[in-house]
Amino acid sequence: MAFKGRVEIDRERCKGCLLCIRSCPTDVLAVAAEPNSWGYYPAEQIAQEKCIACGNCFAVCPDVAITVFKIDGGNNA
Amino acid sequence: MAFKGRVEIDRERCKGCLLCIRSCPTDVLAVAAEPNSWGYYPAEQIAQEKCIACGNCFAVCPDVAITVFKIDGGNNA
Amino acid sequence: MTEKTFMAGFGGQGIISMGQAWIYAAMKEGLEVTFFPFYGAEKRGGVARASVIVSDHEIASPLVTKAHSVVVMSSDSLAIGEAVAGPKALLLVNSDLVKASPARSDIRVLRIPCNSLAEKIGDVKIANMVMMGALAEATGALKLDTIAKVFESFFPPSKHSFIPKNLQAVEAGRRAAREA
Amino acid sequence: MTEKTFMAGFGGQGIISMGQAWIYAAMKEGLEVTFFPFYGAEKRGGVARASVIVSDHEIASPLVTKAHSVVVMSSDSLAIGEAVAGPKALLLVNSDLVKASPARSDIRVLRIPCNSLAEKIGDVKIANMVMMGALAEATGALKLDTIAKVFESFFPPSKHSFIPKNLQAVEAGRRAAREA
Amino acid sequence: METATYKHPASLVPLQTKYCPGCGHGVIHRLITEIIDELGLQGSSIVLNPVGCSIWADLYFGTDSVQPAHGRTPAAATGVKRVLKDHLVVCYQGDGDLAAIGTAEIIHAANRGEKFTTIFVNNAIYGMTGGQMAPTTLIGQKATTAPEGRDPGEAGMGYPIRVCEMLATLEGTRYLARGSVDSPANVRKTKQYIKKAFEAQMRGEGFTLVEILSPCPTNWSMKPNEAVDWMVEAMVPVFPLGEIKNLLATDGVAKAGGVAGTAAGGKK
Amino acid sequence: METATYKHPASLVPLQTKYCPGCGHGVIHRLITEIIDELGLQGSSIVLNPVGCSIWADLYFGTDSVQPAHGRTPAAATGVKRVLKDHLVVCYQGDGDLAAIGTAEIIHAANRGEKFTTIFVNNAIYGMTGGQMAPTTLIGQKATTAPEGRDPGEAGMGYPIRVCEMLATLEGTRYLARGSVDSPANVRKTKQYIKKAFEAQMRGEGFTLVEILSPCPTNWSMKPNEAVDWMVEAMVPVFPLGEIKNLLATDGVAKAGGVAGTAAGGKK
Amino acid sequence: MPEKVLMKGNEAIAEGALRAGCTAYFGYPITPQSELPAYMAKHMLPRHLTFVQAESEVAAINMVYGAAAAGARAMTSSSSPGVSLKQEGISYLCGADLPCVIVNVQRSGPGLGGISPAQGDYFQATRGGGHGDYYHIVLAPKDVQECADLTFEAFDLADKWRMPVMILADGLIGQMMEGVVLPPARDLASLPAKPWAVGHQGKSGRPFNHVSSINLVPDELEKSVNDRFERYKAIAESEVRSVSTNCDKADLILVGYGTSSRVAGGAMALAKAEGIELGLFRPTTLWPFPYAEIAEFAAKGKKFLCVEMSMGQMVEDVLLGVGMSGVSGDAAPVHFFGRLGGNIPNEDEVLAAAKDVLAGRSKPHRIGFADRSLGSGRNLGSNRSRGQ
Amino acid sequence: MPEKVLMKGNEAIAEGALRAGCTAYFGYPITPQSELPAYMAKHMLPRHLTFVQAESEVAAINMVYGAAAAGARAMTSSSSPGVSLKQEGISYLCGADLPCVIVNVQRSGPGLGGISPAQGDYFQATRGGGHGDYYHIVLAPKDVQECADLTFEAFDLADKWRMPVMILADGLIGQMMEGVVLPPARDLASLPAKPWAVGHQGKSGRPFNHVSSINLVPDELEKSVNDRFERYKAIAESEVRSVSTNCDKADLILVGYGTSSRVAGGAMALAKAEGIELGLFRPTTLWPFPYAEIAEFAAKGKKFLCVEMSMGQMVEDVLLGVGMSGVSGDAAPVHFFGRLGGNIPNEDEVLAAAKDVLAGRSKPHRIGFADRSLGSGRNLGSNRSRGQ
Ligand SMILES: Cc1ncc(C[n+]2csc(CCOP(=O)(O)OP(=O)(O)O)c2C)c(N)n1
Ligand SMILES: Cc1ncc(C[n+]2csc(CCOP(=O)(O)OP(=O)(O)O)c2C)c(N)n1
Ligand code: SF4
Ligand code: SF4
Ligand code: SF4
Ligand code: SF4
Ligand code: SF4
Ligand code: SF4
Ligand SMILES: [Mg+2]
Ligand SMILES: [Mg+2]
Repeated sequence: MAFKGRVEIDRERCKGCLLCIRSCPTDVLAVAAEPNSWGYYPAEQIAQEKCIACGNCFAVCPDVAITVFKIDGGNNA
Repeated sequence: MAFKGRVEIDRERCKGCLLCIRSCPTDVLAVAAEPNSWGYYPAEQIAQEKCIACGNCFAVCPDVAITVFKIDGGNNA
Repeated sequence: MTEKTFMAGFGGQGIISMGQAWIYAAMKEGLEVTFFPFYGAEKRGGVARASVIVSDHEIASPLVTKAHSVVVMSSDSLAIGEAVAGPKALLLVNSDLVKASPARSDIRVLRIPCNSLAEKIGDVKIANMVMMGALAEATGALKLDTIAKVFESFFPPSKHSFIPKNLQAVEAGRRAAREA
Repeated sequence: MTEKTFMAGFGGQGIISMGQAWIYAAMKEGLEVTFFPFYGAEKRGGVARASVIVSDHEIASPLVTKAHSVVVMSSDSLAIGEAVAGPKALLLVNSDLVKASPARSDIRVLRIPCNSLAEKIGDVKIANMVMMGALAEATGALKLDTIAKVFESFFPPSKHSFIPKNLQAVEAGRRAAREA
Repeated sequence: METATYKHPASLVPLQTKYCPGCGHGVIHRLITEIIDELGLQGSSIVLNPVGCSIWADLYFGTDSVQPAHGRTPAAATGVKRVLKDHLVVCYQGDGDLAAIGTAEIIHAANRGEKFTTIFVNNAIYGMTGGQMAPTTLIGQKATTAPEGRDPGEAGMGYPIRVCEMLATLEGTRYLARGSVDSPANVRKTKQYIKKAFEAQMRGEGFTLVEILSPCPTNWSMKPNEAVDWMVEAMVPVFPLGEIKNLLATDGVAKAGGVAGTAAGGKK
Repeated sequence: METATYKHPASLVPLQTKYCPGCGHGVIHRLITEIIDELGLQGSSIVLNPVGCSIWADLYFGTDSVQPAHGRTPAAATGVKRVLKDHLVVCYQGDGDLAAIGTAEIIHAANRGEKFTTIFVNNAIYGMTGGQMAPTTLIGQKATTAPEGRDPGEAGMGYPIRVCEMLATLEGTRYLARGSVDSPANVRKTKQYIKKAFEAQMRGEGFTLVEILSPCPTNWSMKPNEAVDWMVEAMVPVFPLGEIKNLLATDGVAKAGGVAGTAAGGKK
Repeated sequence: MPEKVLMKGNEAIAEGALRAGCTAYFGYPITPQSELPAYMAKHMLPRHLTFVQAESEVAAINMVYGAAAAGARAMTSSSSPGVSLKQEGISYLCGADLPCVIVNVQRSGPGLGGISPAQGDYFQATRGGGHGDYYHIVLAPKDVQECADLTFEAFDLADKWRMPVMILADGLIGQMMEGVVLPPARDLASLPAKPWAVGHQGKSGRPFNHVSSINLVPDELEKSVNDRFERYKAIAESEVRSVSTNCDKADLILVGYGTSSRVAGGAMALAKAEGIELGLFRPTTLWPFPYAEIAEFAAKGKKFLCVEMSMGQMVEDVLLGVGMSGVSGDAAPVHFFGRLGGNIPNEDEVLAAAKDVLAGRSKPHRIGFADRSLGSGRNLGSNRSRGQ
Repeated sequence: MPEKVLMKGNEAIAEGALRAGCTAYFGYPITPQSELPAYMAKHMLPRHLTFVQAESEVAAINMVYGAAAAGARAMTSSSSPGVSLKQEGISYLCGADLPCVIVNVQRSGPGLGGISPAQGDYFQATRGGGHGDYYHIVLAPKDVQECADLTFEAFDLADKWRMPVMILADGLIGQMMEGVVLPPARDLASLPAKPWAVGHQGKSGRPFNHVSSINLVPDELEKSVNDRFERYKAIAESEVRSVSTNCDKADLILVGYGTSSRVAGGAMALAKAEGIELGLFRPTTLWPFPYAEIAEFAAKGKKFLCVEMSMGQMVEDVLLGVGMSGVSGDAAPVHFFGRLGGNIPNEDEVLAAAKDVLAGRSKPHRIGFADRSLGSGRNLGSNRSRGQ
């Protein structure tokens, strides 16, 4: 059951642990090039369009820095 | 393996719990009529000759008030 | 009036309940009371002892050191009882169990055959109540005139059937003290 | 001579090892030393701070409150460093990370590009040693003339291969301070 | 149209936590608060946060909270729950807190069948105090107080304690499960364990505990991703995941699988 | 000619004990001292006697002794044994001492595999303090602090803890057995358990413990013979006798029988 | 007047607590206070109140912490070694400003010591045996009546000041029976609200409550301790209690609390019979200690004889009180008489010690110099048994 | 002269212990002393000495009890809340006359409080936070050198007097690094024999040894405590230590121990620079406390300003010392300046407080009346982190 989805990442909340990146099945995420104001290099979306709203990234994020949106009508079975 | 035996009971050490009496297979022991100086009614031998030196009385005596003797040559199979 | 009593006997002889009944009756007679049982670590055996004071005014130290009266229920406790007796104290001994005579000569000794009196009534366990009767009589500290009513609130209902025998015991003790 | 230094920076910037190296070198130069790192409960992040004193006589309070010299390694620690700076203090800032200017005007400021100098030598982690060199030069508190030998006993043998770079860093710092 | 399907729980205070990057406490906080939200219990939940890195938890849980002495969380939770019988009481503990100094307290709370839920965060180390050996530290794992690694031999440092299996021997325990936050799948399973436990608590069943394997990258001296890998490779074999004991009314058949295997643990 | 085949052990001081008539402590003292005699260890044995009725034990054991704080006997024994590695160290504990206040200490000594032997006297009650509920008190058994009997239900008094079964889940334990002094046969079996444990200790194997069901006629408000009967009828079914765990080098096959059964104890 | 009932001190403490509205008791058995938990078990369980026999004293005090945090009138009781184990918990309760009642029925120490009455825990009770800067109210009942009354009041004081209140008794007070008129039971609904307690947040809509003693920001922690000490000052001003008897007439004032004050009272009566006037000063609150009262006596040049069942602990507070008087220590000398180990001083010994002071035969007490007049009188409290 | 090495206070304590022949260490982690067990683990395990991370502080102190009973030089260390948990064990050690060394690297309380340096456990350390009448030696190092030296000596003192010796440090002393010259290591074979210890009875043929603190016979227990207090008296006479600096010249003497004495020393130097003479009195032994020295100063009419990282604890001992002087408290007033909660007083604040005293601007310290001059200076020890 995969949907079309989108994630938002709170750059300032993110501590750059990168656990979301490894857990994304569709390689939506990667580490950003610029640090946030804490000095951490946060995760960012590099392939937003591939997101299937599976919530894996959200599940493992220790800092609840990610919000996952399901795009309605975006079901692609 | 029963032997001929004999028990000695230290009247003053005995606290009259009577546990030895119930554990003697040959009813050698009974409670004495006179209390010891602590006020306890100690166990005493009423049928010394029936003793088979099994050590049951000794085994259960909480006050180690009993000594069991095996009488040599007293084996009676 | 202040009556300081020291009670001693073999554990299990009802020293504690004697002391409690004594002060309970005293309280019902409007007196101030205090009762301190020396508590030990051994569960059975050993000497049971209690400091017991009844008074018509506030009681200072609850500890009896120079007793006005001493109750000795067993042979074991004679020495300890004598040591606590004050000058001219009254020493009540359970003559059934205490055969030896006190060493002190400056005190008055009353010998009460508590056990045999109690057995006569039908229960050796109420020897302590015999002694209590004797103590009241000999010291005059308690009147015990309402003791029947007092026992009704002292004993839990489940034990009320024993009250008559206890009353008999108290009475026997009083008589024995009068006659001794 | 007593040089009271306050060191501050972002956790992980080597504030602690800078302080330790500083007092170790001072001790080897025959000075009395004391070093107190403020310890917190957070494991990562937060500002790392230390009170560091070297002196040619016994040191009383190990706490630096009116610092002679202040080392500020990150922008976070500028305010805290300024607050501790004594009158006419010397403020050494890591100009690569601290872009803001100090608010106080009564103190002398030396801007040392620790990170870029360290990176030039090949390891940004030795930015702290650059700063230490600058501190020695600017305060004159330490001679650092035997620093090569000192590093040999300061670093465990497993880290001896890093000594040359550390020496270069110290030297770069001294030069930067002279030139600043 | 978009819907936020995975979002910050209402019962979790929107603060940057003081935990290190990659620390498991954060995920676990989220799971707890999500369930509190789902059960509608925010206004009648009390979290007891221990002495350990999760000493900060009361900053993050949007509920009433009580912070007791190190290891005594189950005792304090007993006091709280006995007074507030209709509240959700969550006792949050680390492995030092629960399995070392607080051993007596957890065992007796469990044996009494206290009706609160313990969330036991097993990161095989003392996080807050900087990496000392915990009762759950693995054999050979290094710690500041086991510089050459935990050695049950000559040094007599003992073996990793399997808390769920030990508590399973107590009749007061109704639900004991072990989850992990290493992967999305295990995070989701762990959430189900916690939810079962909370629901059982609100039904008034006996003692419930969910142990959660959780990374401490800082004191394991690993990067977060290495830490997660190490959990899977090294910790899970010693601390098998699953429901160790389930005697819940709604769950039908009792499971006590994990225990027999562990009894012979001495041979592993 | 006569020979005294059963006589007062040399290591037992010939004193009238302060224990009540029919108290199990006396038999257990005798067993321990007999084995010390048999192993020739009187001059190199140290008994740690707990706070409990056996506080008197140091009067009776003809060996050096150490008397620690209530429940901390295993901790103190750890200190003693780590210093005197070649000595026989016997840690004597009651059920209040071991299974209540000293829970953490026994579990961790066991888990560390401390090389002393614990003699655990389970009389299902606090003897010395006058009959309060112990962790091993049976359901329904009366105690001054459970005047209507132990009630694991509303009163939340918990269940009798099976110490051996709980300790069996710890890898540091090598030998755990449960005996009883109700009958001559069980007294003899118990002696064998203790002897195995002492021998294992002297060989330097890990943690050994012998639990012994023991009557407390005084606080059970029974005559000694009634007390012994009650032990057999009421206690043994809850605390099954036998070797609960035996991983000793000399005993070949490991037994861990008791444990699996207990894990599902919740249903009993 | 309500009827007098006969009770042990331990039972009167328990009943006083129940009538004050104690709904949560947590304890661990220990002589000589075991009647207290037994009484609680008997009377709380049928009423569906919380009675828990904890696994240890440490657990018990932390259960109290939880129950108090949840707003219950909570209590624990123990005796000396058990109270030592509660020290961390007491420090936490004080640090988190939680009200509760803690009973110590003292026995003789140090270590396992004995089980007979003693007063060796005065320092621990009044100086905080736990870590950090804190105090809490300490009440010392002298008889069974006060066991009931002071315990009853203790719950109110605890709630009023948000702190633990300790009842410091001893084995004699606990085991003794006397007549007592019990206070009427509190209506639970009438008890003060506790807006700081946890629970029912949703219903009330208040912000979340966090019961905690941690504060890692030094300025904030310092402020919270300073604020607490402001409260201590208010307590010292309003709650200090003591009883003086005959102190005006006498040159020498006996000072004692609890059992010792009873014995001292007996000695005072004996003295009177001999024509000697002695005073008796009894602090009822050991914290706050009635320093000002002592200072006033000292200013009048009174002599003091402290009577304790210890090697001399309260005597330090008397010395500190004298130090506040403006007169030198020599002008108001403080003497000490102590028995311990389970020995209870008796009236005669105390009278003898008082006569020694009056006759100039004894030296004042010197802290740290151990110049003590310790009796070696007859032992009545002995538990020696036959055969040993 | 042996080489100076750079060490943390915690490490110096550990190394001092090892050199003194400590062969058994038992501890439980707690900030700010965790380097101490880590150092012990690192150096004891390879040498096959006994290092055990105990399951708790309670277990640790009881392991010490066992190891000390078996004759080892044994040690434990902790910080404030952990030391509270050891109180029962310490009372037992004192009651059983067992030597050992106990380290308290104090942090701020009460309760969980903070982890920053404090001196709030003075009462606990010097008055026996545990139950019953007992004392033990308390040594207060002021620098890393003394951490090593006093710990080294502590083991000798413990064995000599058969009692625990406490090292009372604080988070600053423990975490601070300074140069230190380490004492030469003791030869284990040279340590004093312990004929009272358990073990090897068979070989020696001596009677059985029973290490115990119980005595249920009051007369006997009383005697044993009295005998122990005779020993205390001898200790008070022979082991009391303090350092006075410039006290003759000055009217006002700063009194402080450990960290506070360092800060006071700094203030003294600042004062001198301004032409003001201040004295500094530093007790090195907190028990026995140098009362006689204080009394002597008081007799000369000196004023005192106690500096502590607490709400005022040692100040009570200074007051007691003044009370022994024969002059009234007004003639030798005792003032107090304290910071706490992890705040460390600084030289300037102390100097300012001293000037206030000299100028008559501040009132003397009143026990129980909380008339304290508490600064509210800048906070340097804060652990506030960004974002919160
Ligand atoms: C009585 C007491 N002892 C020790 C400590 C120090 N301490 C704080 S947290 C902690 C253990 C932390 O480990 P854990 O419980 O595993 O939690 P984590 O930090 O790993 O989440 C310790 C020992 C304390 N605060 N109080
Ligand atoms: C710290 C502490 N708490 C409580 C006690 C009181 N106490 C003495 S013995 C005992 C328990 C006795 O029970 P158990 O261990 O089962 O031994 P038993 O007497 O039954 O043999 C208790 C609670 C104590 N001495 N010290
Ligand atoms: S929701 Fe799933 S697909 Fe989308 S970014 Fe997260 S992990 Fe990747
Ligand atoms: S898991 Fe969360 S904190 Fe970690 S990198 Fe991804 S968004 Fe950032
Ligand atoms: S030895 Fe056996 S037969 Fe003889 S008396 Fe004893 S029990 Fe009876
Ligand atoms: S078993 Fe021992 S104590 Fe009991 S009656 Fe027999 S001889 Fe006496
Ligand atoms: S130290 Fe470990 S447990 Fe603590 S916050 Fe950091 S990663 Fe988490
Ligand atoms: S009370 Fe029980 S355990 Fe104690 S001596 Fe008596 S029978 Fe034995
Ligand atoms: Mg952990
Ligand atoms: Mg028992």
